Amino acid sequence: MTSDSPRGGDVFDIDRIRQIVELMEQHELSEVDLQQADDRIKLTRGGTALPPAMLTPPAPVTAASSPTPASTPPPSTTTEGTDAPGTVTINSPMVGTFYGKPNPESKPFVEVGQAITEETVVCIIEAMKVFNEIPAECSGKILEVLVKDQEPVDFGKPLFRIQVDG
Amino acid sequence: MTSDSPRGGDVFDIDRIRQIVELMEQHELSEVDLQQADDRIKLTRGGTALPPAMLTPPAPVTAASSPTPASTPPPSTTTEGTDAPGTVTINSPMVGTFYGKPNPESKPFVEVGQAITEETVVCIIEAMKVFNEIPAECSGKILEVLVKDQEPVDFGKPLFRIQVDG
Amino acid sequence: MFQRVLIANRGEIALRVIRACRELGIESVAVFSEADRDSMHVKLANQAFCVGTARGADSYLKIDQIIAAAEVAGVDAIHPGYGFLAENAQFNEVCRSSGFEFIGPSPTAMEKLGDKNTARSMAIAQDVPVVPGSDGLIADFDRAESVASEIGFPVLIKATAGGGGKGMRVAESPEVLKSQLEAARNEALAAFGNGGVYLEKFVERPRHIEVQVIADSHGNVCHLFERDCSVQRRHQKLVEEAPSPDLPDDARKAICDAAVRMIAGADYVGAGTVEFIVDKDYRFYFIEVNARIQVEHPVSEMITGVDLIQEQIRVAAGLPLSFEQSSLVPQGVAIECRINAEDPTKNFQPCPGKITSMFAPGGLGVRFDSHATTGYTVPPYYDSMIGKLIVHRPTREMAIATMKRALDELQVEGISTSVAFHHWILNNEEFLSGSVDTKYVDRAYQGQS
Amino acid sequence: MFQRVLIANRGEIALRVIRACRELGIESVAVFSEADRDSMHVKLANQAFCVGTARGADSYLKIDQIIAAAEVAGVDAIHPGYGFLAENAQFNEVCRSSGFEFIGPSPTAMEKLGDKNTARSMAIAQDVPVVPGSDGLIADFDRAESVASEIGFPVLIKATAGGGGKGMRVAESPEVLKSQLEAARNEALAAFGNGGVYLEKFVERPRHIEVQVIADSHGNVCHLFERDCSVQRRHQKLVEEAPSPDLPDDARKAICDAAVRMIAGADYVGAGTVEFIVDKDYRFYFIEVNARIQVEHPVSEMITGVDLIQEQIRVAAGLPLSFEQSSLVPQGVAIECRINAEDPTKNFQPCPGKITSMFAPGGLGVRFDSHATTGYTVPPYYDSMIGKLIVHRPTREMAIATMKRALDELQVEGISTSVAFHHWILNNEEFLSGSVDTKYVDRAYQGQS
Repeated sequence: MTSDSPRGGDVFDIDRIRQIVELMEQHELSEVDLQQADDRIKLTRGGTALPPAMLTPPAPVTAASSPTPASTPPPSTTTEGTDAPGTVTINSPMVGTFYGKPNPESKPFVEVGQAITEETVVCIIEAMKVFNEIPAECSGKILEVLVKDQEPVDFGKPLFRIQVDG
Repeated sequence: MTSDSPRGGDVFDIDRIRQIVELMEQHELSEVDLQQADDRIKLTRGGTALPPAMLTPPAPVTAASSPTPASTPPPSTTTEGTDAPGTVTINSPMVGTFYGKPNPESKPFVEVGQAITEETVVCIIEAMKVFNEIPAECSGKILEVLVKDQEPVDFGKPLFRIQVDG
Repeated sequence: MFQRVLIANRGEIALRVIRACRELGIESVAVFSEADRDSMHVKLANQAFCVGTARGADSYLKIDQIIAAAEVAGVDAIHPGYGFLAENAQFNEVCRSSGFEFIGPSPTAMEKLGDKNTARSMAIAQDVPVVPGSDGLIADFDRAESVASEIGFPVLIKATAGGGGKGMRVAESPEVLKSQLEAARNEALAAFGNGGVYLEKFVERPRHIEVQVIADSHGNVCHLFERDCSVQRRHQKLVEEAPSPDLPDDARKAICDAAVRMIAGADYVGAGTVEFIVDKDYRFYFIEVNARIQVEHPVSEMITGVDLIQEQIRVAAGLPLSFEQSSLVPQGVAIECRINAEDPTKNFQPCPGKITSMFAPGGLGVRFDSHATTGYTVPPYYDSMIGKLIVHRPTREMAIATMKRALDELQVEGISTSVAFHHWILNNEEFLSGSVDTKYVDRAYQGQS
Repeated sequence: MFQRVLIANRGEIALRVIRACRELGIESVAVFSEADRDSMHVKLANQAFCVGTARGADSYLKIDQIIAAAEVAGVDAIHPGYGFLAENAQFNEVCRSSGFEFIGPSPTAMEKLGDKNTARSMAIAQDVPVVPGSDGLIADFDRAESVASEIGFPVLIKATAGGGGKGMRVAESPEVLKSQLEAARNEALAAFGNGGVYLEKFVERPRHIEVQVIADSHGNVCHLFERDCSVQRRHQKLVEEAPSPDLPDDARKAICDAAVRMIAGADYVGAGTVEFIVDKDYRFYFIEVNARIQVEHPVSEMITGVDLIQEQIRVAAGLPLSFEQSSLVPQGVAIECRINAEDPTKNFQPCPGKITSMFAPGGLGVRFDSHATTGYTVPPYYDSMIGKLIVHRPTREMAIATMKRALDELQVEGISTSVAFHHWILNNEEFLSGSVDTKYVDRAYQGQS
């Protein structure tokens, strides 16, 4: 689930470590653990880590079909630490099967590079025989599709990475 | 413990390790753990992460009656991290009962402020009906008596704090 | 037998069901809320699906999300555990209509037994003694007055949809009957959206004794003897034991047989508990049936050696029970202490938070069922139980000694637990003599350690 | 009864004794080396004394320091556990002469049974079958040759002071007798400072079956049935179970009775184990007596419900056993897997180090005796066992299923453990059929997972 992995290269790079440590200090982080394949950077400060409940969860961008509009955190919480500023993810508002296309023959709802508005339907998630159209709920550009067609997804699963406008 | 020791050659780069340690001290990191493929650097400050055997033990100053002369670490290991430089502790070489005086009526073997030589008997530890005279094994000045008369002591228990000569 | 089972629950009971599945060679599928992402039941299951945000209403109670997970995972059956959806007849129905076996009784049996008033009538029909009272709901005050004078004061006013003490009132005398009746009605209406209440004789100093029963679809109904759950605080069980420390053999036989009759007459398949109150003369009265597995089921497992969760799964799959009544010979004494993240010195106020260090007790006769471990954070969203400490020894005296040392051994740092209460009760004369009634703790315990 | 007991040991057995003391209301006093300062037995004891530096020879084997601690703490008795000083007759003697009860047999009994040759003569005197061989030491090669030809090849050459396979050699034929004899002598001399060896018939495909016995000072000698410890690697036990998976009732009765005769004839007070090898026709031969508690004692506790450590303490205090032979009825099947900090894929190479995260298994039928927990560092100075996983279920099939899932559940991160080996053996046909002999693992296991 953690998406903050080093951009490859030499994990022993002191400058990067210093930057991370300064980040930790100024942001009161108790631990940083970065890994990618065999690469790993883990830094710990002081004693206990924050309880998960207090960590920012991977939360859904509010969607019409969201089961929990009330408890949906603000969109900003879907910004990912290591991403360039202004990028968010659209997360699944439900458990189900992801469909990138309206039907097997037709082309995908959206493709990488495509501009989207809040109303743009980005995919369908099928659950209990119901096909739920998922609107983007934000406007910008598709940077990446994070799941494969017909892949099972659960609540909060990141589906698309978006470069938001402005 | 072998898993804690880096294998790759350049992982041993002292400069880098020193830099990391400086970062840790200056930023109060408790642990740094870096690995890449088989390479790994893991540094931990404080806590219990170091195996006890690798910690500086409260070890006995060699005494004639020491049960373990062979395994007795050098006196330097009795220097306590928190002490001013040049102070050491004389630790109990055995389990027993501490006596600060040769007998209830007489005055203590040594008192705070008193100068001692390596041969000075600083106390008696009674074990199995045997009264073992404990020599200072170092020369200097008594700064503090750390145990009460007739207090039970176990192996390695600090008995006196000493300001060593020179 | 099933290939794959989804567990619609969390915490220690999710772990308990995973254990049973593994031993039966069944794959387990967990569901979890975002607050439980790092929880042990998620780690130990073969698959796990996040079904919503932290609050139970947004995750573990989301029927559509759980069914969707069951479909995506392709399971054969769903185990509801206890609490959450375990006694929700609608969920039961949806599971079955979606093509998943529900590991529990039919929705009909669940509904009938779930309604106290219907259950009472069924008990009477099966010749199971019930507390004298209004056979049916109390329409108005006049009816209440006549019934009360007939069975005699004090009388207990109970909500027909009630549970956990809500909508329950005692009227000591005719003067307070009206006010208590209205109080009960309003409380019931608020809590259950159903203001129906009934009257019964108020049994003083009652002990809570329940019988573990399990039935298969081949007509076999067996009991696993009784549990004494009289150590309660505000109707919440804290310590349970089997067998009851004070029950003559003839009374034991009578109460167990009554429980079997009750279940046999309810067209029931699965595990269930028939609850009774017992007075000082060992007269017992039917209270209710819990149509699910219960928190305290391990004490019955310990004295019989039967794995109740495995049997639940077997009978749900249409297999017969793996044992016969005659083969069950209770061995020794088992006691369970519920370890809650609560501070007994502060009126059992819940204290969620991070467990900075934990050591689980071991040794002869000790069983510790817990999802908690060093580094686990007890979330504030769910019930506060972090584990169940169970002991099993040849005698009650030995069991108590083992429980005391296991409680000493259990180390939980970073949060408060109910251990201090358990030390108090295990050293309490009333408890040692086996004469604790269900109100005793409320009368005698004020946070002593 | 004793007021305070010192435990001259470490690790899980120190914890085990502390548990027994607590349940008996006895204060426990721990001793520890500098390497064990943060160990669980130090935390759980009422008092603890550091007795030296890390190496066993500098701490747990320091008789003078341990006695000094006993004096300072003012204990009544000393429990030696197993290993370290447990079978050291001199320590036993010093304890008693210093005024402390030694929890174990008398120095004389210990010494006599500790010498294999003397023990063999005692067995013959008690009509306990022994492996045919030289009744006494082998003076020279000629004597060896005549004995060998008399009992027939292959013959086993064993050191009289031996143990753990040291100074043990098999001579398949007359040609290799001389060379093997010398090899055994030299190895024995180096290992025990005693080159005395004897000959016996080499039993092929032997199974290791031992009988748990305990005797009080009132003339009562009881057995707690047998344990099968045939799953060994290089003479080190890895898995033990009770009862034996393949032993007819008449053979079981005969072997248990023989063990009782052996102990009854040795003027013995305390717990002990009489070890036998058993051939394919269930003929059994006496091997040796372990005059102490053993690592694998829990499997006997599980099937009998008897707390062996508490009984050890009782009889050492002069009390009679708390049970009679006739009251012991074995229940179900118990299996123990030794969890060692070893890498079975790397020839069981020990791997001490820090346990970064650990989850102890729980649930029905599971007992986990361990001093390890998250954050514990396994020191390199002592044996590598970090815990014992024990299961107890009504049948062997159930016990194996429970053990498998408990092994899956046990999570130890930061170091390697022997769990992979246990998965292999629990799925092994020979093991499942109960026909594993003491050489099987050495023949069949090459680090499979």
